Amino acid sequence: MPKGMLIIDKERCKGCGLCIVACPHQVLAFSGELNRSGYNVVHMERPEACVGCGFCALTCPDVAIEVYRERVPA
Amino acid sequence: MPKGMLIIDKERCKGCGLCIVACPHQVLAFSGELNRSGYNVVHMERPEACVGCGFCALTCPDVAIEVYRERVPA
Amino acid sequence: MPVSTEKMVKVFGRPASLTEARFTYCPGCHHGILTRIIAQIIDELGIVERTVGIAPVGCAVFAYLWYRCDAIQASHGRASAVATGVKRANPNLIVFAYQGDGDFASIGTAESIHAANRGENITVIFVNNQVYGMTGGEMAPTSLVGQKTTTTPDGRDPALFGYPIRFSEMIAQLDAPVYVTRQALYDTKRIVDATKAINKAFTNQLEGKGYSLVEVLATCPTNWRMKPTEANKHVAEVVTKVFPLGDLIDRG
Amino acid sequence: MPVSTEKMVKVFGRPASLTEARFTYCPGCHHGILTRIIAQIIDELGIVERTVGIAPVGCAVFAYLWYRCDAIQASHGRASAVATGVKRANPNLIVFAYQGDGDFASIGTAESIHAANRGENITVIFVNNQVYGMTGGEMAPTSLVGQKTTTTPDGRDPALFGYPIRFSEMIAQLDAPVYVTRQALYDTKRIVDATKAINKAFTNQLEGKGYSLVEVLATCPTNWRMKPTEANKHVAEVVTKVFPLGDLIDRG
Amino acid sequence: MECSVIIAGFGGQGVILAGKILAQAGMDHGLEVTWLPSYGPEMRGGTANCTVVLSDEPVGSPIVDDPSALIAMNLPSLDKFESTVAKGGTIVVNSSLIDRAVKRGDAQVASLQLNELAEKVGSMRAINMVALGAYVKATKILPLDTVKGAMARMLKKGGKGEFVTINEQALEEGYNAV
Amino acid sequence: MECSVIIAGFGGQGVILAGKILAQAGMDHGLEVTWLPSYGPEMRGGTANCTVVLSDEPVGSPIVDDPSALIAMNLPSLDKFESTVAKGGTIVVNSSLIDRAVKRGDAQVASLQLNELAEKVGSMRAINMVALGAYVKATKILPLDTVKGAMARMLKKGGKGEFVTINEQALEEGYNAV
Amino acid sequence: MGERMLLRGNEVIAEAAIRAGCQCYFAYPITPQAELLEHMAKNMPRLGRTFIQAESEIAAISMVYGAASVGVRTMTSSSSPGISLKQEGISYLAGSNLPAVIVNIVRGGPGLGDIAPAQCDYFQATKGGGHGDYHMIVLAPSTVPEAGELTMLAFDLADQYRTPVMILADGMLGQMMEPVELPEPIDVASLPAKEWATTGAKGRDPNVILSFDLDPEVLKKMNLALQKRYRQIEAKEVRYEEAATEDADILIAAYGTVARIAKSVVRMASAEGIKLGLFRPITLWPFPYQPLKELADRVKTVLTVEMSAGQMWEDVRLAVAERANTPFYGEMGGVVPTPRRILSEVRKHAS
Amino acid sequence: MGERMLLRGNEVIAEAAIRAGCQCYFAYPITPQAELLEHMAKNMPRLGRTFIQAESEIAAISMVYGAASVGVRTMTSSSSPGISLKQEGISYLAGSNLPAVIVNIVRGGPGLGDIAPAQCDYFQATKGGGHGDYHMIVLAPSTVPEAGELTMLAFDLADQYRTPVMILADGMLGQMMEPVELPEPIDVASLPAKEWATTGAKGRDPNVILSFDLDPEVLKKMNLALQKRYRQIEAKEVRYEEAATEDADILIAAYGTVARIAKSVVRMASAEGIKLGLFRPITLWPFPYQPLKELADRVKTVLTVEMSAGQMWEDVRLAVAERANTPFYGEMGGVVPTPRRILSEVRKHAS
Ligand SMILES: Cc1ncc(C[n+]2csc(CCOP(=O)(O)OP(=O)(O)O)c2C)c(N)n1
Ligand SMILES: Cc1ncc(C[n+]2csc(CCOP(=O)(O)OP(=O)(O)O)c2C)c(N)n1
Ligand code: SF4
Ligand code: SF4
Ligand code: SF4
Ligand code: SF4
Ligand code: SF4
Ligand code: SF4
Ligand SMILES: [Mg+2]
Ligand SMILES: [Mg+2]
Repeated sequence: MPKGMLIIDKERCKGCGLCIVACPHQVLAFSGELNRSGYNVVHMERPEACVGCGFCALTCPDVAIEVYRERVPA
Repeated sequence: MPKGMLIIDKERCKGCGLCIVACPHQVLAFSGELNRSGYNVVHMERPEACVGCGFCALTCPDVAIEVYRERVPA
Repeated sequence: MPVSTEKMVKVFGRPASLTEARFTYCPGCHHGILTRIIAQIIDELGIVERTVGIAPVGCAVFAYLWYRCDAIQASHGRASAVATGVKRANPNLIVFAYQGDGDFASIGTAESIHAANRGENITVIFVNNQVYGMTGGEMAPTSLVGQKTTTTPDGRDPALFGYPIRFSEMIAQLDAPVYVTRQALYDTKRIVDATKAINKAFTNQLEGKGYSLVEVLATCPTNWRMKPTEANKHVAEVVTKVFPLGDLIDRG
Repeated sequence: MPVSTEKMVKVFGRPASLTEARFTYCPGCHHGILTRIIAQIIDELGIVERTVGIAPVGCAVFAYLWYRCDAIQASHGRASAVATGVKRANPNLIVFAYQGDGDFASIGTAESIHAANRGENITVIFVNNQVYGMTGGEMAPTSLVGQKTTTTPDGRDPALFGYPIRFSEMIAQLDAPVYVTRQALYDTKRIVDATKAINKAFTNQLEGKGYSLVEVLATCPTNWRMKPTEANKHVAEVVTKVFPLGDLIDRG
Repeated sequence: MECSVIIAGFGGQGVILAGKILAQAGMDHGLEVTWLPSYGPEMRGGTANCTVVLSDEPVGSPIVDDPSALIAMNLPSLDKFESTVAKGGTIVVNSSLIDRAVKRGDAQVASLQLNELAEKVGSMRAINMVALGAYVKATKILPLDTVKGAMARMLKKGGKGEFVTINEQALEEGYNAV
Repeated sequence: MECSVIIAGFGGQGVILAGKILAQAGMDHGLEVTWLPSYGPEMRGGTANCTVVLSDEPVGSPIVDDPSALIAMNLPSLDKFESTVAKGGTIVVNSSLIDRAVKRGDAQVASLQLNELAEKVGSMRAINMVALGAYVKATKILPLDTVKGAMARMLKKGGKGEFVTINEQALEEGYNAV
Repeated sequence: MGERMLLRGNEVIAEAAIRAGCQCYFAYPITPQAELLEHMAKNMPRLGRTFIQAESEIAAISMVYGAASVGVRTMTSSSSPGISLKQEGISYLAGSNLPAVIVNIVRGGPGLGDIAPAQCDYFQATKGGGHGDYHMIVLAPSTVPEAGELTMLAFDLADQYRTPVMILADGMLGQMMEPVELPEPIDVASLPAKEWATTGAKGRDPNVILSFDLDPEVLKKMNLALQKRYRQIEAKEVRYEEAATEDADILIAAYGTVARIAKSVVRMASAEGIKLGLFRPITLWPFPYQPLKELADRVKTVLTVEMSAGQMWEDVRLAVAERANTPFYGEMGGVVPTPRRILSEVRKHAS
Repeated sequence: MGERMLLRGNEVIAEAAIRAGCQCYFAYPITPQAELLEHMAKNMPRLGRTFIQAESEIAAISMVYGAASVGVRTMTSSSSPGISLKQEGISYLAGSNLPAVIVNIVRGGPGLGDIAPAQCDYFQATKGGGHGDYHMIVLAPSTVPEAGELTMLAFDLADQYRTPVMILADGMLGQMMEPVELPEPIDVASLPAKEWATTGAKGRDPNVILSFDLDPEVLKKMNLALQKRYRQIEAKEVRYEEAATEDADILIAAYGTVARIAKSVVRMASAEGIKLGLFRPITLWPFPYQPLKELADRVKTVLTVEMSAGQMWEDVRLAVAERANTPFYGEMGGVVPTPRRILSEVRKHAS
């Protein structure tokens, strides 16, 4: 199981690509899928590499990304 | 004969007294005479002491003073 | 995909102070990042119920739509004066003005400087994207020498139009401001730094310290005619040369 | 008494560029000294036939009456913008704007800063008397801390009204200006220095060098409620502590 | 005779330019024309549109209650304008992005895969010319050559002469697809 | 009954205050009053003046075509206002500064050396009260005591209580000089 | 009612504002209203209220916009050129439904003009000097006591209708003194709460103050709501005064300072046997069209007298609609028409 | 006449200004007139003329004041809120007798409003949004070609009467394209010299540009001179268009964009047998009162149609003076009345 996981709100994503560059683990890429506004939205191309660091979400201008991380045993 | 001499335009003088203070040789003083605007105008109290340095005129906010100086032989 | 987050903890989500409204900004525009940061700090400080945001005229004109706090839309350039009116009328409110470079540093020059000079206890966010975004890409007072805009089609010629104005440096000449800083958003580190700076700017106000100004170097991919990623690079490599990052005053 | 000057030479007379009109200033007001200095420099440079003076709103509103050059009376605070219009329309003209501290540094803040930032090839004389003379003695942005004015009857309280603004220091932050200096008129030496500074500010323009600003610390005996001589002393001993004299920029 | 068309789509689909070219072509053809765009920041990201009126007498209103045609490049555009089209009018629909049918029964509909046709020509940016070609064919409002000429002149004037050929192909592609 | 007076002089001669005191006294006396000053920078250095109207019915115009009295503290004031005074009106002239006679034959003239009288009281600044005293005597418009009372109250309110006595003397000096 | 005091118009307006509960006052100096600032500078801080000498008239009106948004009573004042600078701000106040009081102590214009009394800003005040379809309630006092009364009324009307209200006076009214009895200060705590104000979104949805919507249909609705309110104001708030109108042949239509001068003229005319009446609008907007129209049916002539080139005259003619002659006499540049001068105009029309 | 080109209203106004010899243009960006700045930014420097993007609308109008003082042809442009900010400057231009051209591409108001076309700045333009007794000549083009013609005319009228002249258009006219043939550029050298301009006091007494005199009697004289000029303009420069008025029962009174839309309505109405005419003021100030009054004698109804709450309507009613019915139909907030909507209003009054 990957350490991190994202929920990307497709309708918020504007396909700017900033998250793709911000991700230190090359997790993200354009999906080729257009949303209702006509934007090419991103998806997790390599979900297994995600560490849940949240860089992508910090960078996203449209607050389209929620980040989840492995529960660390208390 | 004094080295310097002034022509003071009484109707321009507003009796501010700045020239009196500016004069390094205590030449000037209030005359006690009021002009048409009601100002107490200055005059040369000690004309003999004037060196024609022009400090008074430089200082006069109402350009009321003309300064003349001894002709220096060419 | 939600299934797979079942056993995970949410480490980053939409700040509670943000409404559900979608931003009207162009793809990749830094206005969005900044909006999120401000909301997050309103969350962190727990002040959403006493905050009043002043929306400018500019691409951020819709700012009143994004936050769950009260908001006022100010006339162009006068956000700092409006903020003054609000804060003086009710000092318990936390007031922030959000202003573009045209708004803050051109038409609003007098209001910006004199609010700072009075040391109004407010927080001003000054978004320097070196262009008039809203109106379609005209020169801003901060536009770089040589920058092509719709009103400088051959590039900004300093002989005709002067130099990019370093407004924060001018404000830093004043006695009253407690905090004046310049930040950027072109990578994660700058985003984290900017977040801290904005937190401080709000905290100063909460503590009654006085006027704080956070200038933020931002992109306008649309009017710069760059891809968002190129625009980020441009800020990092070119813009920061003219507008160096860092604190100019910190009397906190 | 003319008799006694018969054999003498006139070493100081009314500058030719001054009209015969009497100044409307109060007794001892520095506006008068400054007006004479400017006329003298117009004489010295021989430019009266190509000079256009911009009169402000303020005690110097009548400036159009004093000089034998063309003149324009500008709306309050906008003299630098009007000067810009004149100079751009006809660059052969020598244009100077004469502005009070309320005019230049309060309502005119934006126009003052942006004319400087564009590096307009004009000469600006900025008369800092720390008060609104014309309107009866209200606080100016330059009023000193504690100074009593009609709008600060208990003295300027920086917590409410901020600090005296050092506007020339702000202008000096800009890249375009060639000459920014602060002068005074409280004694003969300062008058001579100020005269040189103003000469330079006009000469810069004649040589096409760009924007020059001469700030002049002046008195307002009437509204300061001081005798003219006391007012001079106040400038020398108190005002210059807040507004230090000297050149801030000289890129000439 | 007065014809009017609303061309509407996403910001990037070139609807504004398509309208300009149509207006220019109308003018070249000796008609009176007006061209009216949606404008301002609302265009940003969202939908853009323009209205072109062609007439053989001076154009009264440049906005029209009931356009004689609609080119809908995306779904929001069809949703917004479908009902306004005059009875018997023409609707060009980009079925690549619009997955519903036109509801009205009283209009002449040309449903085309504009995205695919543009890709076929080799440039998604030429999608507007595909649409314009289809419209011209469907309405017979102007000779295609006049439109081609107007397009070529406008692109050249804007320093984009190198795209003339591909846009000609796009116009033809659309024209032939109807 | 409506009486009006213009009080005019140099900026420093206290004409504005004299008018205020007169208006206050009129009010204390139960009359309707208006007081209207010249204002703004024109006062600076130049001449200042104010107009006071006292009436037993509501005052219509606070500016008057033909004042029933004039107090001229200097020459420019006499020059400016002499001709406006109503027939049979009163003119108080400060002959210390005015070396010409009043030209009109149809007015009651009180020509006094106001400067000297003020000096006699011991304060040039009280010259306005000397003038006011003379005016009150010449016109009998109000009892002198009412004016004194108004003066005392106004000075005290302005924090200048220490000058009440000297100003009372000045009022009397003027009153008695007519 | 308090003590009868001799006060300047400017002071009375300032003091009345304070007694009406004005919490925040922002202004920039200008003659002939300097005493208004002075009074506020002296008294507001002592009451724990806000006085700011703003950096400009634009800053002042913008501060008013902020303070009004928060729901407090707020005011600014200026004179002609300064009021011109506030036009954008006034339009914003109107568009955002904000209550505020704006005082214009009018001086001679146009441009820098002079500082003498004038009425040449009537159009600006009543028709909307700013952009867009808006109105302000415009109150025109004629005496110093009335300046106080109308100032207090202005705050009430502003709150009631959520609209900017202007006091339109002139340099003479601002500078002159008359005896006044000022009413007791109101109890600010008793004023109705403003649910719409931006006082912090605690326990409610956020409040937003704005005059903006990019969708013309929405902006139209906002405008229709404004217009509806204007119709209510027109129906309920028209104020005017009549004097000696019962059997008048001639009517003077005048407001403010000129109207008070005209009252002397009515008396003078009556002494000459001329049946002269006076119609004095107190609200310049809404203008008393209907009452004037009715009067116009009964007189031969409505002579408008103004210190302007004939601005209210247009409204008079609109009301009269050729029912009577509508001559005009005006002074300009700060010249005040004297009673005698007005009388001689009246005589021209007394047949 | 040059080539027939397809151009936007904004571009045509800019280009016409250039061809009219505009030497200096100063403006601040605002939608919907951005293309005007763009055209000037691109073309003025290449012609060796002055383009400055000013720091604000106030700076821009002040620069215009400076350039006009020097005697060159000069222009600024903006849209509603920006024009409000220029009111003090416009009043100064008028008071100082300076020729200048000001373009207002009106948008929905009040306040920030929106950017859609509107006519809600009519009062501001025609009655004087600034302080003081002044007027501007206000020209209202109805089509893109006319926008060009009237812009060129504006410069001539400004110089002839030494007055600011406003082009009052709206967002639709600014944004739309129509075919235009622009006239050839004028020969700037052929324009009459301006003896009064501040070009340097060489061989003459100093020239002074001002709107100021502290003496009311002098300021009155300055005002009387202005008013005299206004009477001349009213006598000579009234411009309007009539369409199908000969045997009309109903008249639409409309200007600008609405008037061109109304032309379609005239045709539509005629098809229905309604005798509808159109009266289109081209000069909004001076307003064509007299011709409209004469027409009003011949029709039953004058229906004013505006994109406002009824601003020109006041002038229409002033002209008509109850000679005919004067109903009103207006849209607000940037909504443009469509031909069909206007027609349905017309039908209400066609008996
Ligand atoms: C008084 C006024 N002038 C001009 C405008 C037009 N306008 C809207 S936004 C804007 C400038 C926007 O630039 P900036 O402040 O830099 O904000 P950005 O859009 O770049 O974020 C202008 C000039 C206006 N609305 N009001
Ligand atoms: C728009 C406008 N606002 C205000 C005024 C009133 N006013 C005249 S002069 C002045 C300020 C004068 O102060 P300053 O510029 O310092 O000049 P000073 O008289 O001290 O030389 C003001 C506020 C005005 N004429 N126009
Ligand atoms: S959380 Fe970190 S690792 Fe995961 S996608 Fe985002 S940036 Fe990449
Ligand atoms: S940063 Fe946000 S908007 Fe941009 S591509 Fe990634 S998810 Fe989409
Ligand atoms: S010239 Fe010099 S010495 Fe003579 S009076 Fe003047 S200051 Fe004194
Ligand atoms: S400085 Fe000038 S004005 Fe002052 S007292 Fe001397 S001569 Fe008179
Ligand atoms: S125009 Fe520029 S600043 Fe405005 S939203 Fe788009 S990218 Fe952002
Ligand atoms: S008021 Fe002050 S600044 Fe003005 S003239 Fe008098 S002394 Fe000089
Ligand atoms: Mg910007
Ligand atoms: Mg000053």
